Amino acid sequence: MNKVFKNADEAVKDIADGATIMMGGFGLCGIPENCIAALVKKDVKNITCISNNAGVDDFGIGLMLKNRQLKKMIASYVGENGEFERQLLSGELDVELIPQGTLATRCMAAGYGMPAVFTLAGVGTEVAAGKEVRNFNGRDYLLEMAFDSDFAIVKAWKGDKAGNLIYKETARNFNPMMAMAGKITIAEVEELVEPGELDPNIIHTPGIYVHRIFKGTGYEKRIENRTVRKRG
Amino acid sequence: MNKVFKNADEAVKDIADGATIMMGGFGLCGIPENCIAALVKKDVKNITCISNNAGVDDFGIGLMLKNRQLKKMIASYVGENGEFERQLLSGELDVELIPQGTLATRCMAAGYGMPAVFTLAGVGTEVAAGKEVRNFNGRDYLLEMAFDSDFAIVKAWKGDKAGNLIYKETARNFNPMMAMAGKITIAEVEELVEPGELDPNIIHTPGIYVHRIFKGTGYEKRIENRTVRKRG
Amino acid sequence: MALTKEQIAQRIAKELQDGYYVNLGIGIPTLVANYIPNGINVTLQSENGLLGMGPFPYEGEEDPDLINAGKQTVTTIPGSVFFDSAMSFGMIRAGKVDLTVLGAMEVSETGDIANWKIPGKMVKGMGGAMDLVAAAKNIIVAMMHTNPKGESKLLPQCTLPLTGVKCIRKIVTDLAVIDITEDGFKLIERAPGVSADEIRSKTVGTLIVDGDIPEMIF
Amino acid sequence: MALTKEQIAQRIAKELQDGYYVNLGIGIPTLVANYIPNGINVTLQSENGLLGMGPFPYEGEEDPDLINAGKQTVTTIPGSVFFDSAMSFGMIRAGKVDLTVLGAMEVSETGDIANWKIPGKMVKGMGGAMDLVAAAKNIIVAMMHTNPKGESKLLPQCTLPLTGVKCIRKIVTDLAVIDITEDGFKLIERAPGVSADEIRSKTVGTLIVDGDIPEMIF
Repeated sequence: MNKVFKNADEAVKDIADGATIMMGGFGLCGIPENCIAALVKKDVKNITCISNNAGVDDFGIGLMLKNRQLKKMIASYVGENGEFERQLLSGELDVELIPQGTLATRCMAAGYGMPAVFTLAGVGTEVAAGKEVRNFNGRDYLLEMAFDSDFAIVKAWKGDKAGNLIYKETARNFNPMMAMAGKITIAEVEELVEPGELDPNIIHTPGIYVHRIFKGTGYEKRIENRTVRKRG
Repeated sequence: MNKVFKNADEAVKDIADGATIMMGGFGLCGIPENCIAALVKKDVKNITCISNNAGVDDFGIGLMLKNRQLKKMIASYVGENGEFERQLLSGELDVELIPQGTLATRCMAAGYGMPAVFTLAGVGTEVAAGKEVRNFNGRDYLLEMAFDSDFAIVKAWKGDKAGNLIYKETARNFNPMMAMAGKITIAEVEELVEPGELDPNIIHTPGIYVHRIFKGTGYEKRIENRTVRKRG
Repeated sequence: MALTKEQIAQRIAKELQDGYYVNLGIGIPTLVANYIPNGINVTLQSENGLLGMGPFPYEGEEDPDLINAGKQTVTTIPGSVFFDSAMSFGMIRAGKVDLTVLGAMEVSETGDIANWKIPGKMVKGMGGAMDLVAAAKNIIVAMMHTNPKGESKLLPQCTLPLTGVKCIRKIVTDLAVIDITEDGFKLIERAPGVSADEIRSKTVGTLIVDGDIPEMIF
Repeated sequence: MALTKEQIAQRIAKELQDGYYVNLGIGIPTLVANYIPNGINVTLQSENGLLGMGPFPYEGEEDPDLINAGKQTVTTIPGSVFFDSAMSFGMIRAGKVDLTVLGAMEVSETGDIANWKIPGKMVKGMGGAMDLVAAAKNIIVAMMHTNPKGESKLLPQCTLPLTGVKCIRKIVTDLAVIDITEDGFKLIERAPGVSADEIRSKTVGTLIVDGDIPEMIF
């Protein structure tokens, strides 16, 4: 079975209006730039997007926001995005803010076949509203449900044609859990190699989780907060 | 803070009678041979051991059994061990058999700060006796508790002095989850290097989980079931 | 004539499809790997932490750090990947493994399976079997139709402690291919030269025989 | 005289111990990294997936794939390790991070903290703050003692939506070091030249002043 797709346009071809999509990345680091561009081009609408952040006005998921493709955003932090704020205040966009660890863990739960998980985060806050609280060993935990996502779109550094993935540095972030959690997982990679070229001992995402893979092009890798020190 | 210990004797020095110990390995593959030998020598008693298997009569955890050091064994499969059977039938040894995935997941839960997890395994069987059953999306799950272990003893291939670990091939098995789950985690490694010598992108167990590390010696790596094919 | 164990494996291998990820249990199931049809790509999962299991090593090339769930020395193939036990069972529970083949002592007409414990005998443990039967998308049982005493291993209800409930879809024995339907066991294929009547006589529990039942073709 | 932000960070750095794994929030907490005492080994955790965070890169050496939780370009050090977000918060929830330092808008005398949302203002989200405050073993808040309007940020009860309940143990402000005890805020140290009376006057809620309170020493 061939998992290799020609490009992002082919890989996202069957994503329809109303789909729920997980999107890897932390800020602009490790985001699937090619697939975002393809989704903007395809102009698919009413998307529910599960991603830690919502990009910036003119990059990342911000491009889909600008194109008014999102119905709902599930994220932990959505600052740095004026268009997001406008759509939220005007009621065009629904947003669900959840703790970052809870977001990661709800993805992980889906990938590990766990229907729900207990977490300390958010106990006693408005995040707990309507959720089951349960005490274990004297501490309260919230019951949080695994995500259910039609697609997961992730960005890796290297991948092979069997779908095995290796991420680079902190561009790993949410990508591995999302790759495990999608009903259909699409991976874009900087380098696509033959099976056997990656060391089987150091693969982050086994190919069993990856349904489609393609070699991305033209990565901009924009830096959100360039911070440097002076040379002594 | 120095995590580096001289040898297994030093690393297990404070393990006292009655302790609960997780022990990495699958069969005889990836077991902490040096620490097992040190525990036998130290002759610590009334140990509760959490490990997928119980070794064979004259190797692995079997050596501790032979020395009558175990009070209770929590495992998924304990075949291939006559002494185990004898102690079990005579009532000297208590045994709790749990599904292999449940064993792995209860370790993982401890390492991820989850007090309990829901799993499909064992629903409708005697494993479910006395456990809470809960339905999510039309399927029944058992509620299984995270393990609480005084020590976790793991075996890795390479480690650095900051405690970062890399396992080799299928000798990885339960080691990473147990490393994350122990209150005190002891790692024995075949190669101990300086921090910075391991690629930070391919480490399986971050050093934050590892409290003690030492270079093991004289690994026998006994093969339980040598199976070969004829050269064409 | 009743099938050999090799033939049971060979028949099961016909159920494999291109792109399948498959977990093969110990015993007859392991033999299925020898009959993967040409032209399709099947990846074997071993629950101790290996995807892309290769053949046994050549003598002298055994690697003690590289074994399968049966603790046999194995090899990798291009595209293999290692992972830990939590991820391994995670992928099983999450339904990523397309097919599991395993042996059984008893299977009931509602799809319950017993294969881990005989009261009064030393219990070795369930290993990964309870996880596999509870969570795999599709499970085929490979077993002899009757036990050494000649008693049917297909039953209205299992008598031995269960490994899983309502989870088996298909059984391939030395005598027959049988689907588990809402109405009970349904005979799908006969071993060459074995009559439907013989199969019925060796099966306790509802056996649906609907019209002419074809013989297996090898 | 009230402390500068750098001095608040410097004071907090005295709480660090050898072998600590520490998560530093955005703002004043980030500055703590500049004052790690000589002779002790402290490892910085960044919740986006990095343990062993190094200094900012030299100009021209920025790596877009290597950032901290504040999305700033950073570097690694010998012994650094990368991991995914689930493991990152797993290690936080499992109590492996020894100390978390973060900013706050309000802290209550029972240790509640509010630092993510102001009703009527655009909400950016809690990021990892709720996980950190719920699960870290030991949390120090670094903040100015009063808000820009001069109102105490230490209160009997928080008025803003909470980030976490009963989780803060210690507060270091520009005026004081305050422990949160069962009986309320307890003054531990004064900023040089700032009197206990001044601190009391700028603190709403119980402030325990037990005997002579020493000045901070830098």
